Amino acid sequence: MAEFVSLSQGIEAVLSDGCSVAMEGFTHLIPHAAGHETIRQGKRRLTLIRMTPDLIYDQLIGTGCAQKLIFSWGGNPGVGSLHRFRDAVENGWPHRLEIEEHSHAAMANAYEAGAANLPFAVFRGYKGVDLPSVNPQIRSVTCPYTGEVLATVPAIRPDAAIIHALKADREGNVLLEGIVGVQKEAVLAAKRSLVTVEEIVEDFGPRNANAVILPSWAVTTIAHVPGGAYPSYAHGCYKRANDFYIAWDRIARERETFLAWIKENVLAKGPDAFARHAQPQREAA
Amino acid sequence: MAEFVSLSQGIEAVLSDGCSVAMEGFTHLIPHAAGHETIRQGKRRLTLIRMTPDLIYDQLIGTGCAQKLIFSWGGNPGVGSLHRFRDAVENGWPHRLEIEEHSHAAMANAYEAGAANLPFAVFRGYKGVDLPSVNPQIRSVTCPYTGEVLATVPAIRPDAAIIHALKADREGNVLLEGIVGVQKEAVLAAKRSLVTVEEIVEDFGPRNANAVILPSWAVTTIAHVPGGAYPSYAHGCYKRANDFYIAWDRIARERETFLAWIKENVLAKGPDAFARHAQPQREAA
Amino acid sequence: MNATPTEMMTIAAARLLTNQDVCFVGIGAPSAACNLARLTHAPKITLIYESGTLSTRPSVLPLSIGDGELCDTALTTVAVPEMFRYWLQGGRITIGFLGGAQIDRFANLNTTVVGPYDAPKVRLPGGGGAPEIASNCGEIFITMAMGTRAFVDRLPFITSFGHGKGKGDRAALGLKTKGPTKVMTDLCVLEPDPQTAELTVVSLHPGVTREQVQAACGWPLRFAADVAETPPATEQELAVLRDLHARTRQAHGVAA
Amino acid sequence: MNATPTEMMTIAAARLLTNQDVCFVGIGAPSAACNLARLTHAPKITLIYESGTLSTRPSVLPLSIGDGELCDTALTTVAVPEMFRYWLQGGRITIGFLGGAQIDRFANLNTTVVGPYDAPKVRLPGGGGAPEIASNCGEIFITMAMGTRAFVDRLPFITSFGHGKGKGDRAALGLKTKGPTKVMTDLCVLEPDPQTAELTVVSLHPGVTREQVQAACGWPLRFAADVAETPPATEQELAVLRDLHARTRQAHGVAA
Repeated sequence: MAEFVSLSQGIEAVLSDGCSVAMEGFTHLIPHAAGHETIRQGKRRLTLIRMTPDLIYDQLIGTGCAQKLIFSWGGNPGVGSLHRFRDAVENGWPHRLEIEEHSHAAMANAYEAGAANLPFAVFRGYKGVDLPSVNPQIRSVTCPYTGEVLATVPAIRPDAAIIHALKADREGNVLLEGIVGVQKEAVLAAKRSLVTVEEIVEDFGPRNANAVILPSWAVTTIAHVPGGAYPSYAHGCYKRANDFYIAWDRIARERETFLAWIKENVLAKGPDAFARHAQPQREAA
Repeated sequence: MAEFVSLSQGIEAVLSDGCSVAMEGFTHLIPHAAGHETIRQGKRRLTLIRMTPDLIYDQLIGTGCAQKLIFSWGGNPGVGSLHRFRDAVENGWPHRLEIEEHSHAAMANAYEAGAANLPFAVFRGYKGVDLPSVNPQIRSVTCPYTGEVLATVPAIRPDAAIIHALKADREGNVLLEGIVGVQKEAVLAAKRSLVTVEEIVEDFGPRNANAVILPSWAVTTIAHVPGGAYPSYAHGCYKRANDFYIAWDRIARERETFLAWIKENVLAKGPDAFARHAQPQREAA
Repeated sequence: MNATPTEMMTIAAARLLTNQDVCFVGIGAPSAACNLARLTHAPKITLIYESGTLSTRPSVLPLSIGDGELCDTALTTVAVPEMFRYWLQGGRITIGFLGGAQIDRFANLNTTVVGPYDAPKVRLPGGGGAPEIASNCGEIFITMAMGTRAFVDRLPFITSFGHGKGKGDRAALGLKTKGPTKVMTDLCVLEPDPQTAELTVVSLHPGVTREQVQAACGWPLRFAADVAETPPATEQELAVLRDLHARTRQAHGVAA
Repeated sequence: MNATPTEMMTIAAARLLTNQDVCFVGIGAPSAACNLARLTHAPKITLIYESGTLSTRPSVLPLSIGDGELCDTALTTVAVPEMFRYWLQGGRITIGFLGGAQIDRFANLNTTVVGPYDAPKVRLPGGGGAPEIASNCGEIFITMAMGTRAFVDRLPFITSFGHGKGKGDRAALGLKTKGPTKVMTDLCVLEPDPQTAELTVVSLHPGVTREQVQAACGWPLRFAADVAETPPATEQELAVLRDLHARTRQAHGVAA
């Protein structure tokens, strides 16, 4: 059964130096508060797994938490580059970053295979492109019926998965709704998991019979962190802070401004700093 | 875009002699009215695909529509044997029935692979059992990363899929809820599809963001057949007619009683006969 | 008030279950046993039916694996491919219940055919979920009424793998799960012998003799050094079980 | 009122879309083009974003592939593995939109690196959904602003496959989809030559000369025998597009 913990307890419980972690959330429900706590706890040599590294991994990479990145699209959506990711890959700052690069289809299939306890996934992909020549993990199998050669990717089986969700109930079941991405697969594929949630309710109440729910017995720890997805969003709670995504381009472009921002907004703060983002927002004029 | 048709037009549109068809519904939402119409139209040499052949295929087999059955569990749930299925396999009545037998896990994976447009599915199964020795379609692949040998099954890609659903909207989108089985996969895996529905509504209205919906452009034809799942059930509309499942054992045990029942209840009736089952039922005393 | 043999089988199975278990439940005795456990000593037990219902809490016993009651009382209901991929193959089920038409001394099961596969004397329903339940659940509990046509010396067909031809056969196939650890019958409880994996009588239900058990089994049965007597059904166990069956009859209009 | 070059690119793309199309939409010009089509001549066009939103009808343009607006106005939203397996690989998408940092004369695209992969001069975001969009959609429309750093003689890295080294290369890889059939730029529209698959200018936007187009391209451009003039933007097209952008700015507080 999932255990209710504080965010700092949750990160301590699921992460250790050198482990692999998937912090997932496809635009929606990105677990930013958990990323900040990881930085505060000074975790090192992490293998970071995520389809879209996004701001959350830009911060972890720039603060030196990461040894390796497994990913499929490393940009600031709608804005441009992830400057800390680029600085690590292009200049080795703050240290060399090993990368294992896939396509979205490959990563999505790899999470699905991980959740299904399979060692690999099969899909029709990578035809005619250069990625297989630089990533030896991209291999193939031959269909035993048709002879067609299909691409394979190793299943993603992280030591830990961290996601943000809308609600948990008192028993520790977790409800997702909206753009659900690969979060359920990430949790099921991982050895242990931390779910930060906007809200803890007595009972989910009347709902669609096929609602996306992770049962308590499939989750390790749950921490109540309202606003914990900011600047990503929580459907029905608060909107994506597009202005912050744009501002991040300036903040992260230079090492100094980045480090100053981390010092002020991550190291000097705690999970409670996220709560104000959970307040209903004014519509932009 | 899905076309709205009568049930008889729908069966004519998606089935032809010699084609393969998956009529799916896992206990819930079994398309019985469509099965009856198939018998009335006298379709022949069908390859019938279904995880649990159930009463619906017992009727099609007993009336001589089937050449081959692809299945994973051929019983009358909670009651016992499917006598028409047994009579065909054990005694070749009304003619020889070819069978291709899998496990549920294999069939579920095979539908999933069909929906995903893959030629085969990989799963961890059939360890130490005899089925692979009598079904040459059960093969294996070796994981290119771990060397583990895993079972494979050919994807199910039927000529037609037929399912029953709760609602369609005016645009021809189809809503499922409750025990959804492999119905969505069956429709997506098939070349053409017929969905019989309890109700046609203007709009589905407010709903869970992740409701199980087949978009109009993924469905071929839709027929309005209230009660069309009877003696199976439609969640929130009417309950499973357990007494009929029990009665079927007596009806189908002998060829004569079976044929008399078919004559009276299928050949002499039309789809409208199902409408009375859609009426709210008394709770059994 | 004495338990019938079938009630005793169900009660013996229910006693093995705990609040920590996640059970893959089949219709019939397994469903009765799991729900009896839930309504007595294991209120937090997690029940899963292969129709996709996760953490379900039916108030009456379902007649089929996909009754509406299971969905109505479930935490959520997933599609069947997901059930077999993420939940069963995913290794998240601690206990799977199985039964069958026939069992052999190493707890292999047949639910496929009697006679040759291509020209069967009796065509049984087939494996359904059983082959992968048998291999992917943490351990397997079997419930079956005894009789010489059911407990047979040699299976015509292995539908679900138990312990093969004896100790070590599961490991040789790469299986990491325990396989059948208990067989609850209407007469006794059997367990695989720790050395050989052969089914061995470990307890006799109240009033049952060794001779009765042997007479209902198609191979020479082994008995444990200390054969216990299964503790008789308590009043509470019987009352809750009979009440569950009564409610089920009332709801369905038929016996469960 | 004249269209800007970027507006002309978007409008030229929108005109190609019909009510029958099922489009896999990316952020930026593709999203603007698809929604412009939906708000003008193709109200029933089906739009899909890779975040899982099926048949979505946003009233403002999303800033990311997973904006709440897309989910709020979708028929339903599926998990990302399902999106890539059932819908994209499933072969249900008629048109995929792609862009990229660089394109070559056979419409192959690079969005991965400039310079060597292991020691890149510029590390670009990578492929994301593009490699399998390029192979699994019925056909591909590319929208890209021209320039000699974007339209290059030789790609350092092929992220998404277009026509390889020319006609027949797709078929040789077993691809049954058409690949890129149109490239809409800010200056002109190009199509693969039916014989060679080399990109060929088929129409110039109003006021644009052949010399301007050649100057913005890193290889010697081929022009079709009959180079048309792209019909100028109509007042309706421009009004709807600008209104869409204005609403988007108002909703997001920033430019889309």
